[in-house]
Amino acid sequence: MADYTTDELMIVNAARQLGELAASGHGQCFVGIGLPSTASNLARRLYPIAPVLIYESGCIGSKPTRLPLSIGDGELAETSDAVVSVPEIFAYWLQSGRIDIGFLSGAQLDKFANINSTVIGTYESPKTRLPGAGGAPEIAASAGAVMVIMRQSARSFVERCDFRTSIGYGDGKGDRERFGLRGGGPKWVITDLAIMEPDPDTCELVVVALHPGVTREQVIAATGWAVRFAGDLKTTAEPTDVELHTLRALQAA
Amino acid sequence: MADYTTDELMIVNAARQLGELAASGHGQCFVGIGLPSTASNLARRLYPIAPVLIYESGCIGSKPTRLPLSIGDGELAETSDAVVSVPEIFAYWLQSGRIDIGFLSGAQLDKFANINSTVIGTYESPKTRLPGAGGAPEIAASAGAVMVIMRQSARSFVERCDFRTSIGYGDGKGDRERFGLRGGGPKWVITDLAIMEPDPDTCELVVVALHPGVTREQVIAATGWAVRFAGDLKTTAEPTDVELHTLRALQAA
Amino acid sequence: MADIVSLREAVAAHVHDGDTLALEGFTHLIPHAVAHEIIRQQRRHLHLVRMTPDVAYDQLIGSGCVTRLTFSWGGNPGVGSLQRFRDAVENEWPHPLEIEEHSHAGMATRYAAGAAGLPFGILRGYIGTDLPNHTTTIKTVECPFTGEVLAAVPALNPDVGVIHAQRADRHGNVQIWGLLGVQKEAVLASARSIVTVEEIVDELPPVAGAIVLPAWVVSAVCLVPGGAHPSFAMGFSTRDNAFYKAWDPISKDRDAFTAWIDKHVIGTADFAEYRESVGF
Amino acid sequence: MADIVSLREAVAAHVHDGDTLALEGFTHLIPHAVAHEIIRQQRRHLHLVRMTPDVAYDQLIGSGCVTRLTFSWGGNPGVGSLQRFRDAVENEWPHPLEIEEHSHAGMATRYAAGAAGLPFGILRGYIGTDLPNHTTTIKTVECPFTGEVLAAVPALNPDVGVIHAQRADRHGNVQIWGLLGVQKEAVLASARSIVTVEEIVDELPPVAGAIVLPAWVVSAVCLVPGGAHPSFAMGFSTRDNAFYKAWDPISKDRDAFTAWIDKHVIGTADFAEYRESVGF
Repeated sequence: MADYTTDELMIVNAARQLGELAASGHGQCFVGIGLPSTASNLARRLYPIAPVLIYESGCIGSKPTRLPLSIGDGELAETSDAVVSVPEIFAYWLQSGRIDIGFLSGAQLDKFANINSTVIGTYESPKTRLPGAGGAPEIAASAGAVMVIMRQSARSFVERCDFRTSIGYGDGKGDRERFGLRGGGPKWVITDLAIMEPDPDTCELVVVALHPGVTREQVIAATGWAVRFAGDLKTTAEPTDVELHTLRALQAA
Repeated sequence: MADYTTDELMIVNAARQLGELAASGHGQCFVGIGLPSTASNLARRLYPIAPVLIYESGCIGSKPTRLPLSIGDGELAETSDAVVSVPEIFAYWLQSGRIDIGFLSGAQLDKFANINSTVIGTYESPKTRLPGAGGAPEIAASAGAVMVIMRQSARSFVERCDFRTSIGYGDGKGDRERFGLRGGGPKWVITDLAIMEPDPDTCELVVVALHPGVTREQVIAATGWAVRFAGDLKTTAEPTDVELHTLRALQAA
Repeated sequence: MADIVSLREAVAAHVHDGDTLALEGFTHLIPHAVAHEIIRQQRRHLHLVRMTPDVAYDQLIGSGCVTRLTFSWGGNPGVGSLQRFRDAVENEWPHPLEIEEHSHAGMATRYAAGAAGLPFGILRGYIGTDLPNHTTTIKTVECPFTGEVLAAVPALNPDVGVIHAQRADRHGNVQIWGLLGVQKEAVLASARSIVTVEEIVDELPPVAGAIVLPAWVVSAVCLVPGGAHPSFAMGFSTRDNAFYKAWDPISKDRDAFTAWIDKHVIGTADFAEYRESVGF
Repeated sequence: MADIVSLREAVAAHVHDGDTLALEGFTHLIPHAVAHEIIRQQRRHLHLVRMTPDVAYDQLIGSGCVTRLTFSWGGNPGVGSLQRFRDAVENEWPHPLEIEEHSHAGMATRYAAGAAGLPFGILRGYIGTDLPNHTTTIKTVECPFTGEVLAAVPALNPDVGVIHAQRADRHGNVQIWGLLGVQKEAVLASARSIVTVEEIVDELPPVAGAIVLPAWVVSAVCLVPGGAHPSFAMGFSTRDNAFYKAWDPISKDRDAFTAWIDKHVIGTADFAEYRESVGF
């Protein structure tokens, strides 16, 4: 079995989840740039029933031959089934509830899977000014389900986000319903250490699987809240040679 | 001077008015099918600075080589500068106030230039069910100015429309402002007998010009309200050979 | 994901008695073949929605398939009245027709809201007209920033959206060009959709002015060459203006209409036979 | 009707101190050349609007042209932070920057409302986020039919809309294809507009996926080949990803930034000279 990095573990596990969703007929994926785009494009190459990649730049059914640096690379438009305007992609395609999976990342994630991509510190005098919301708030609100992919650390996985840019489960169970949100919210948080899922009773994120060689202590140390572990805690499967070769070829292209 | 019909007089005079508007830089014309389309296409052929023809089917800058039978003839799309969706033509192009002239016709017109294209008789049990509103209500509301072209008779030019499909001046001066309408309303009503314009003080339509050979008595007999005539009542110029030949060639094509 | 099936199968599977249907097409690409198949399969109590109900809807109404019509302009474009529509409204033949009447701008706004998953849409419309006195689906909303009062109309979300398009590929991706009308909105606003096409190809070649509806928003794709007749498909056919003119005398007379439907629609197995019987 | 003029003339005529400007482009077709000319002509107190402020806006902000920014995502796409934007927000350098922050969906809705002549637009957005606590231009409106509460945002109507496009014809009709972003809306929502193009031709040839903005909705058309660099124009250039990466260290340091602007923008007479000086 080849060596691999924790980033590769994270990306491969996200791609596997996308593959399962596509196979079950829920493969319309609204893809953020960066890690989500890398994992989505890996899934497109790995699985016969591939996810349909939709980018906020208006690209529907993109099949890029190489990883786009930005959500607006020409490659995306040239390889799409359809290209629509930005107002249309948000109104007719995302808001309408046609998207199965919203695939997001962020700078901070809290225990109810709310995401911060706006500021570290206070809004008025931020310690770090981040790029901001982009498409995330409405992806988090309207997608059938949300998958989050983020590198895990005590600084980024926090008790409560400094700023709530995109809603997960708000302050806990029932908030999404209270807000009248149509999307299902975050179902999977995939990190470089583990996979978390919301507790069905509280919507708090709990660790359901550790990556090979990762200990509970590592995860506890890399989580800013008193993180809990599922009773039947699993270990994710080692990345296969095919998964790793495909990912590396994709990133090298 | 060639013989001509009263319809030709009506169409030629409407085309002249459009030509003047286009020459003064206000030539964006939202065109209804039938008489408005015929007069607009005539103006496009007669004047060096031609009106820009916009059809509700989404055609912007159409230059049909022959008269379209419907607002959706292929000819219109094939000869347009741009073709947009129907939601877009109404929202981005008409409602936004980009149209200089809304060019309408109808089954009934009343003395305040309100138009009926919905029903003759009552709405619940109509004597005659007409096609309905189409694009007219919002053309009448949003166009910078409205030109109406209609054959005149005591049955069609009435004191008050059986149904108000498109607003002219409502019940008189001040109503458009009260309704917050952005368009300027009907400025010219061109018939087979005469040209009417709203009285600046009352907004009631008054006859400002008679076509050659038409008497006041004919107009009075063909108007369902006590129609008034301008102090300086004019007579429209005879159609020229060029106007008539161009119109006939257009209708023969 | 779109199934590529016969039109008979598509209508049998997706169109049910009592459904709300939008067969859209703005003069161009009107799905006549689907209207005929609905008449053949004798669907009843349909609520038809369309901006510009024309000959296809005249045939559905006269055939007794329709109990309700939501529309903004009902006529025979360039010819005049829609005789079966008028007979239904004026004389309740073959039975009463309930109507919900809007303007084009209002209907376009309603489709766009439906496609966008919004409960309503706003426009500068209807003000000063008599339409709001007779149509209950026209209300107002106040701008929370300027205080301006605007017209509000509810989203349209039909059970089935039906369109005719030039092409599909073997996956069911649909390509449409020329006058686009509200076809994209009608499909995206509907729970199910049927698309008839002129041809099915391996790959959709790029076409200027074309849009593509991905297969995953279409329920059924049916190969029906000429399926828009007497309307047209840019690049494949031209509008049969003579047919629209000929329809006026046929539709003016109840017996002539019924005879025409019996012979050319009920009396034919499918659209191919219809083409032979009317000879185009 | 569009005047075909030099970029210098267009900016001098249409961009004034204190104007609200939208230089739009969604990664593709970003009007960098116009941003540079605005820096050269030293416009001040501008209110910049854009969904995705990136390097061009970083340069305008760092050059002291901007007092207010309305946006939804401010970063260097695929690279990271926008350093001059951060320095302005975090440290008020070169002076304070007032920000009005939305989501992409909200900004797109605002442009569409502006293009449509509506005072506001509605969307399913912002709910449950902290944005409405800090942005006063996010309110709610109730659906008059269902009672649902939706987010409402005011229309965007800039003084000047600025875009880069592939082509114009000699009348000033503009043709754009590839990723279209919100460019059409930005032009239609603005009181005036400047369009830079890769080429000016006698006739616009049909192009799949292309839209045309008629000359009568455009104020000025300027021939500026490569005018989107480091962004790109599909069919004419590719995205200069290396430049975006190189911008990060340059923009991190105030002196390095100022030196770069002095040399390549202030120190060049026009975009052609800029191209030589940066060598692309």
